[in-house]
Amino acid sequence: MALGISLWCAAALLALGVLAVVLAGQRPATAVIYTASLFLTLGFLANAILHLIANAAPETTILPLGLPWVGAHFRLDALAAVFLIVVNLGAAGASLYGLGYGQHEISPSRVLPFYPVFLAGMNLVVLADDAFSFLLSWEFMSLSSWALVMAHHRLPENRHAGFVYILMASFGTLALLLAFGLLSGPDGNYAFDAIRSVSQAQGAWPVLILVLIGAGSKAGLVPLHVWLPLAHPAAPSHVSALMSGVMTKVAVYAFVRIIFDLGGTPDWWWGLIVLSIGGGTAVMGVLYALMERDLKRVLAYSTIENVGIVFVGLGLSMAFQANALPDAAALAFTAALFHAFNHTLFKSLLFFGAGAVSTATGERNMEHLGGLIHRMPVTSIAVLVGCVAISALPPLNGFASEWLTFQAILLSPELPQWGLKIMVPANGALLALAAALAAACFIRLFGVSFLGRPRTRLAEQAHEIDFWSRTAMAIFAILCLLVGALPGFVIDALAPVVQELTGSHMPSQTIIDWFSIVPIAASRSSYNGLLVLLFIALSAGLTAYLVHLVASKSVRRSAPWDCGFPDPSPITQYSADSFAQPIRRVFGTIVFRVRESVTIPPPGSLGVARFHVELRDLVWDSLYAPISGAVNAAAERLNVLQFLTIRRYLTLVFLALVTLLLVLAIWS
Amino acid sequence: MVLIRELAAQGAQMMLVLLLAPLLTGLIRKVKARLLRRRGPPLIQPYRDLIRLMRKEAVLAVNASWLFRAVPYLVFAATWVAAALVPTFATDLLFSWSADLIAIIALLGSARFFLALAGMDVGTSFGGIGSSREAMIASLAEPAMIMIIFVLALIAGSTQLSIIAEFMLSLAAGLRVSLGLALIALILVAIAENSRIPVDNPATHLELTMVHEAMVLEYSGRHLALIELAASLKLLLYVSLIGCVFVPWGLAPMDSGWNAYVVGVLAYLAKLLCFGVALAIFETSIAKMRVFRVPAFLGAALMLGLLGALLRFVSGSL
Amino acid sequence: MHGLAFDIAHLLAGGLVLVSLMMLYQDRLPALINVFALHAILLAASVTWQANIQHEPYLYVTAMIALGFKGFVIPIALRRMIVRLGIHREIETVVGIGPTMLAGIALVALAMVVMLRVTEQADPLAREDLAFALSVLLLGLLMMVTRRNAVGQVLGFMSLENGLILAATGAKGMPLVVEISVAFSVLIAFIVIGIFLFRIRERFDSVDVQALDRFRGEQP
Amino acid sequence: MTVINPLILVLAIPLGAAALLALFRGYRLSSRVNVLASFATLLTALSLFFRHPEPDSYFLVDDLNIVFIVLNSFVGFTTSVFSATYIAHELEIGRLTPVYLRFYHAMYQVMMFGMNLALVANNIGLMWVAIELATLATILMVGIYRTHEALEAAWKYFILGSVGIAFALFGTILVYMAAQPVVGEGLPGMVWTVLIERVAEFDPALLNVAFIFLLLGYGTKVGLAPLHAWLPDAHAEGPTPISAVLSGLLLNVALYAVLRFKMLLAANPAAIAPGPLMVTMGLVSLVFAAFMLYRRRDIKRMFAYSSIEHMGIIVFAFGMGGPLANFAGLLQMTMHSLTKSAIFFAVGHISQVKGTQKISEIRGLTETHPLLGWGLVLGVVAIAGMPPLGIFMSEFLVVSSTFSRAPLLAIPLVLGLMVAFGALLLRLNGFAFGEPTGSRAPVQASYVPMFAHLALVFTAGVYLPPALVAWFQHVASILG
Repeated sequence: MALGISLWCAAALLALGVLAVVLAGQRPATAVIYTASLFLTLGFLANAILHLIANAAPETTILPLGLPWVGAHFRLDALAAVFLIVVNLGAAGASLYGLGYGQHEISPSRVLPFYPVFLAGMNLVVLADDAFSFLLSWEFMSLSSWALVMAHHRLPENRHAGFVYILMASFGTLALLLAFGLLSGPDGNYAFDAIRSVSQAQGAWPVLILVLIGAGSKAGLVPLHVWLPLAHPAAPSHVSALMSGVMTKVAVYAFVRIIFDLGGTPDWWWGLIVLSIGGGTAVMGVLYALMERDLKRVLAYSTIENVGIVFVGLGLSMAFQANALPDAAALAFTAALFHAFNHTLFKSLLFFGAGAVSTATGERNMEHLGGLIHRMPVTSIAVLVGCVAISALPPLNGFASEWLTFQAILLSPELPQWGLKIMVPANGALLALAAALAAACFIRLFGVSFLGRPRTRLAEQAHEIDFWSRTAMAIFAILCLLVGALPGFVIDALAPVVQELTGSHMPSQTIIDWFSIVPIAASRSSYNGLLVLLFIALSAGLTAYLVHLVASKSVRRSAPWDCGFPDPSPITQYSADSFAQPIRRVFGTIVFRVRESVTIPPPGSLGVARFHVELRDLVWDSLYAPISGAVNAAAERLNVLQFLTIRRYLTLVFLALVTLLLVLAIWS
Repeated sequence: MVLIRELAAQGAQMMLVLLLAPLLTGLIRKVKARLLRRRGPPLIQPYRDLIRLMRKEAVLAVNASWLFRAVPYLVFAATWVAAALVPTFATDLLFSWSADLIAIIALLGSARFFLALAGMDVGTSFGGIGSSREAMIASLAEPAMIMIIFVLALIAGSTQLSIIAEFMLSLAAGLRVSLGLALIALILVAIAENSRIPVDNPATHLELTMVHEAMVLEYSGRHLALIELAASLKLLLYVSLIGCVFVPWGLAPMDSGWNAYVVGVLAYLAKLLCFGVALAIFETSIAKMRVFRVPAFLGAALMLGLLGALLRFVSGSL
Repeated sequence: MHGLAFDIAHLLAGGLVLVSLMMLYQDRLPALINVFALHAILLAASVTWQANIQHEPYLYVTAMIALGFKGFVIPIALRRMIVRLGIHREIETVVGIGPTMLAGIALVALAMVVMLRVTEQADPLAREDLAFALSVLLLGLLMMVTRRNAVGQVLGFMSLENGLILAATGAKGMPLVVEISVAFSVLIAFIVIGIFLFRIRERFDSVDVQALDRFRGEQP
Repeated sequence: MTVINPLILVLAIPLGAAALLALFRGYRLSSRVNVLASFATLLTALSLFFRHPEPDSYFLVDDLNIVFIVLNSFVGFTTSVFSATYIAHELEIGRLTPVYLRFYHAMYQVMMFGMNLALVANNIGLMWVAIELATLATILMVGIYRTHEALEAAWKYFILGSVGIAFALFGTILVYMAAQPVVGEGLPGMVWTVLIERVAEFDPALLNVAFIFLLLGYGTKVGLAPLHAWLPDAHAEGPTPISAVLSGLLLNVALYAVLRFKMLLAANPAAIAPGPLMVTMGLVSLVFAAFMLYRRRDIKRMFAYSSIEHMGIIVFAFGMGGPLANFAGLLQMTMHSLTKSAIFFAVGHISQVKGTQKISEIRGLTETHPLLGWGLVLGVVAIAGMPPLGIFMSEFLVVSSTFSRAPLLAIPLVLGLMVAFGALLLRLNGFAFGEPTGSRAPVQASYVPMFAHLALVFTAGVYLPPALVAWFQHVASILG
C-alpha cells in the first residue's frame, strides 16, 4: 500500500512538471508549483517514515512499462524507505525555501517545469527494482538537473558547467549500464530479484570498479568530481541544495543497492579501494574548498569531502563484511548512513544560506561580502548552526556521525589482512585531517562573509530575506540541533536497513539511559549528545548569571585597536584568500603546485607591488585535459576524410571490397 | 548516601579545576621570572587580575556583533565542562561515563571555533591574523590529537577517559613503544594548543607574532577575564590529561572512600607543581619559532601519533 | 558438342578479361575508347553465343543493345566529346602503368581463388563464367580508381558494367536480364550527358557551373 | 465488389500521384495533393495490419516489412506536411522556381513508390530495381537547388551510388546462380520466400561472395563507414524534407534489404557467419562518425554524420545477433528514423528563419523560438540516447548484452557512444542556449509532425505496444 502511495506521488510530481509548462509565465505559477511539490514530498516523507517505523515487509509491484518482457519493477524496502526519507526531507526543505526564493528567479519558465520532474526522478531511482527502470530514472534525474543547471544559460560558465555535467553524468550511466550488463548476464534478466537469485561469482570485481565510476561520478569521488563545483553553483540555490544534499545521497544509495544488496559478499580488498578513495576524496575536497572564493563553490567542494567520509564508512563496512565481522560491519554501515543523513540536513541549510546571501546582496564572491550578521540576523544564526554542524563540533549532528565513524575505525585491528592494517589508520588520519580542515574552511566562510565590516556597498545594503526562506532554514537548523542531541533515535531508525544489508545491527540505542549512543557495548565507549548540550548550556547560563550579578554591567563602544595607523578602509580586513594563505602554504605546494610570487617595484619608483598566486587543478590537467586533447586531435586528423575527391572515395570502396574478398579467400 | 558522595566529589572536581587553573598559570610565570633572575609577580597575581578585570568596564569595538559578546561565555563554558570531565584526583566520578576523549577534544575544538569567529568579528586585520594562524595550527594539531586518542583507545579498549585512566592505573598496559610516541606527540600538541613558547608567546602583544592573543586583542573587562580563565583552564586540562593517562599514580580508583580522594588531591597538586616547573624550564630554554616552521613541528606530532596508531594496528604487543 | 560449346564460351569470356587488361594498359584517351569498343563487341559475341546455347531468344536483344549502344554509339559520342573538350592529348593515369598491371593480375588471381572455391556440383560453366565476370568487374573498378580523367573513369565504369552483363547472361534462365541491361544503359547515358553538360575536364568532381548558366536563360 | 488488394494500392497511389503531380502547375494545389496522396498511402498501409495478403512471386508482407511499410508511409506523410510549409517559404525567397516545384513533388512520390516497392518486393531483382529507382529520385532531388555545392553533392551521390548498385546487382546475380541448380531456372530462383526455405542446400561459397557484394552494395545506400562519402553532402545540400526522408527512410530501406539477405545466410549453416563482418563495419562507422561530428560547421551535415553513427550501432546490433541484440536493432531502426526526421523538421525551419545552416551563426534558439528550440533540444537529447526517449531502450539492450557476451567489443562501442554524445551536446549547448543571434521573426512552422514524432519516441521510451514487441521478437528470432 505504501509503495502504491509513493508511485502515485511520483506520478503527481511528473504531472506537476507538465502543469508548470502550461502555467509558465503566469504570476501564481511559482507559488502553486512549490506548494504542490512541498505537500507531495511531505506525503512521500510521511509514507516512508510509517513504512520504516512499522518495519513492514518489503512491498514490490510490476507495472507494464519499461522493457516489454521484464516490465517496470518497483520495490519499497527498508533501504529504499531510509533514502526516501533523506531525499524527501531535503526536497521538502528546498520546496519550502523555493516558495520565497523562487520569486526572485529571473526566468521561472526554465526552472519550474524541471523542478518537480527532478524530484520525481530522484524518488523513482530509489524505488526502482530492475536495471532498466533504475537507469531510466537515474538518467532522467541527470537530464532534469542538467536543464536546471542550464536555467541561467546566458552566462558562458553556466553553459560550460552544464556541458561538463551532462557529459560526466552520461559517462557514469554508461559505467552503471555495463555493470548491470555483467550482473544480469547474457540472456538479460534485468530484474533485481532475478539478479539477487543468481548467486554472483565471487570474483565479480569489474562490477565494483564500474559501480565506483558510475555512482562515484554522481556522488563526486575525487577523480570524477570535476563537474560538481561547476554545476552546483550554476543552478538556482534551492536546486543546488537539492543536487548537493540529496542527489549525492541518491548516488550513495545506488552504490549501496548494487554492491551491498545485489553483489555477493565483497572481497576484502574491495573495502580497501573504497576506503582509500573515500579518504582521498575527503581531504582533496576540503583542500579545494579552502582555495575557493565563491560561496557556492566552497559548499560544492565540501559536499565532495562529506561524500568521502560516507565512502570511508562504506569501505570499512565492506572490509568487515569480507572478514565475517557483522557487528563491526553494522557499526560502520550505520555511521555511513547517519553521516549521509546529517549531510543532507546541514548542506541544504548552508546552500539555503548562500542563496539568501546571493538574493540579499546579489553577490556570491566572499571577497565582496562581510558584516552581514548585522543586516541579516536570522540567516546568520542559521548559517552559523550549519557551519558548526558541518565542522563536526560536539553539540550538533556532524560530530555524532563523525564519532561513530571513528569508533568503527577503532574496531579495525581485528581485520587480519595487512593491506587493511596499514590503510585503515592512514585513512583515519586523513579523516581527522579533513574534519579539522573543514572547521578551518567554515570559520573562513562564516567569518569572511558574515562577520567583520562590509567590503562593498552591496554588502552594506543587504536586507533580511523573506519569511519562507527563513522558516526553511530555521527548520533545518533545529533539526541539526535535535539530531545532534538525540542521535539514538536516528540510529535505531537505520537499524532495519543495517540488519538487512550487513546481517546484524547496532544495539538499540533508545533503551540506554540518558539518550547516549553506544557503538558496541556500554563498557567500551559511549557519547551523550544531550548531556554535552545541557552541560554547556547550564555552565554558560550559570556563568552569565554570576558575572552579571558580581561584575560590572556597563559597556562602552569605541574604535578598535589599529596599531597607530587609522585606515578605516574595509580592505585591511582579512579576506578569504589571506585567511587560507597559511593552509595553502602548508598543503597547497604539494596538492595544487601553488606558486606565490611578489613583485616589488625597485626602490624610488612609484610602481605598485603585485602579489600573484598561481594555482593549478592537477586532476583536471592530468586527466581531463589530455582526454579532450586526444579527442580533438583525432577529430582533426579524421576531418580530412570529409574533403576528398570522388576518386579517393572510390579507392576507399575498392579497398573495402578487396579486403573483404581477401578475408573470404583466406578464412572460409 | 553514596549519591551525595558522588555528587560532592563531582562538584569538588569542578570547583577544584576552576580554582587551581589561575594558580598553575601564576606558578609558571613565577618560575619563569625566577629563572630569568627576576622576582616575578606573586603566585596569586592571576586571581587579582581576574577580579580587577571583572570590575572593569567592558569596552566593545564599534563593529562588534552579539556573537562577540556571547563567545566568552561559550568558550569558558565549553572549556570548563571539558576540564571538569578529565579525571584529576579520582577516576570514577558521577559523570565520568560521558567523559569520552574524542568528545572532550571536540569540545575544545568548538571553543577554538567560536574564539576564531570572535577574532574575525571585529573587522581589523589582527583578529584575522590570529584566526587564520589558529586555523592552520588547529588543522594539524587536531588530527595529531585524534591519532593519540586512537593509540590510547586501542591500548585501553575504549575511548572513555575514566576507563583509560583505570587501565593505566592497573599497569596492565606495561611499557609500550606506541605509548611513548603518544606521550611525545601529546606534549607537542599541548604546547601548540595552549600557545606556549615555541609555537606562540602567551606574554607578547607584538601584533605580527601572536596567535591566541591576536584573537582576543579586542576583549576587555569581564569578557577578557572569562577568556583568560578559559585559557588557563585549557592549560590545566592538558596537564591533568597527561597526568591521568601517563602519570596515573595517586588517582583514587573505582568507588574508594574519602581518604583515597585526599591522597588523590595531594598527588594531583604534586603533579601540577612538577608539570608547571617543567613547562617553565622548557619555555625559558627555547625561543619562539617562525610561524611557518610550526607546520613542521606539528607535522612531527601527527606523524608520531600516526606511527603509534600504526604500531597498535599492526601488532598487539608493540 | 557439349565440350565445344563450353570451350567457345570460356574463350570469349577469357577474351573479355584480356581486353579489360588491355584497357588498363592504355594511357591515351582515343586508344582507350577504341579498346572499349572492342570490349563491347566481344561482350556482344559472348552474349549471342550464350543465347544460342541456352536457346533464349531475348538474350539476342541484350546482345544487340550491347553491340549497338556500347559498341558504336557511346565510343563515337565520347570521341567527339573529348575533341570538343580539348583533352584528347593528355596523359592521365594516376599510378604508373606497371603497378596498375600488377594490381590487375593480382585482382584476377583473387577473383579466381574466391570463385573456384564453389563446389563441383554447381554447373561448371557458371563457375568459370562467374570467375571471369568477377575479374572484369574488379578490373573495371581498378580502372575507375587509377584514372584521373572523368572520361577514363566513365569507361572504367562501363567495362565494370559489361562484366555484370556477362555474369547475368551466364546465369541460365535469369529473368529481368534485358531490363537490367536497359536500365544500365540509361544509367550510362545519364553519366555521359552529365559529363558533357557539366564539361568535366580534369577531376571528376569539379563541376563547371558556368556551362550551366548558358541554359538558364529562358526561365523568368 | 472484390476488395482491391491493399498491397497494390500501397504502390499504385504514389505512382498515380507522381504522374498527376507532374501535370499540375500551381504550387498550392500540388503540395496539397502530395499530402493527400501520402495520407492515402498511410491509410492503405495501416489497413495491411488487418488483412494480410498472401505472398505471391512478386509481393510479400510478413512480420518484418509490415512495420517498416507503416513507418515508411507515416514518416512520408509527416514529411509531406512539413515540406508543404517548407517549400512555401523556399518559393518566397526564390530558391526554388515553380517549374522545379512540379518536378520536386513528382519525384517525391516516385521516391515513395520506389521505397514501398522495395519493402514489399518478394523478388530480389525487383527489390534491386526499386532501390535503384528510389536512389535516382533522391539524386535528382538533392541537385534541385542547382547551386554549385548541390550539383557536386548530387554528382558524387550519383557516381558512388552507381558503383554501389553494380555491386548489389552482382550480388543478386550470385544469389540467383546459387539458387538456380536447387530451385530451377526462371522466376522462382529470385523469389525470396522460395529461397528462404531451400537456402540450406545452396552452395555456401557462392552465398558468401554474394553476401559480401550485397553488403557493400546496399551498405553504400545505408551509409556505412568506408562507403559513406555521399551521405553528408547529400543531406547538407539537398532540401531539408529530402534529408528527413533520406535519413529517416532510405537508410532503413537499404538496411532492410541487407537484413533480408542476412536472413538467407543465417538459414544456411555452412555459410560464414555474417556477424563479425557487420560488427566490424558497424563499429568502424560508429567510431568514425563519432569523431567526425566535432569539426562539422554545417548543422545538417552534423546530423548526417549522426545518422551514419546510428546506422553503425544498428548494424553492430544485427552483427552481434541473438534475440536481444536483434530486437534492439529493429527498435533502434524505428526510433532513429522517427527522431532524425523530427530533428530535420526542426532544423529545416531553423535554417529558414535564421537564413543559414552554419552552426556558429545559430545561437540561443530556446530564447528566440522556444517551441522550435526546445523541440530541437528534445530531439538531440533523444538522438544522443538519453532516457526517457526510445533510443535509450535499444542502446541499453545493445550495450548490456554486448558487455556480458563480448566485453572487448563493448569498449569501442562505449567509446563511440561517449564521443558522439560529447559532440552532440557540445553543439546543442552552442545553438540552443546562450546569447541569441540572427532574426527573431516568428516562423509559421508546422510543429505537428515534429512533436508527433517526438511524442511517439517518448512513449516508446517507456511503453511498447505488445503487438509491435511480438513482431519484433519473432523477426529477431529468425534473424539469427
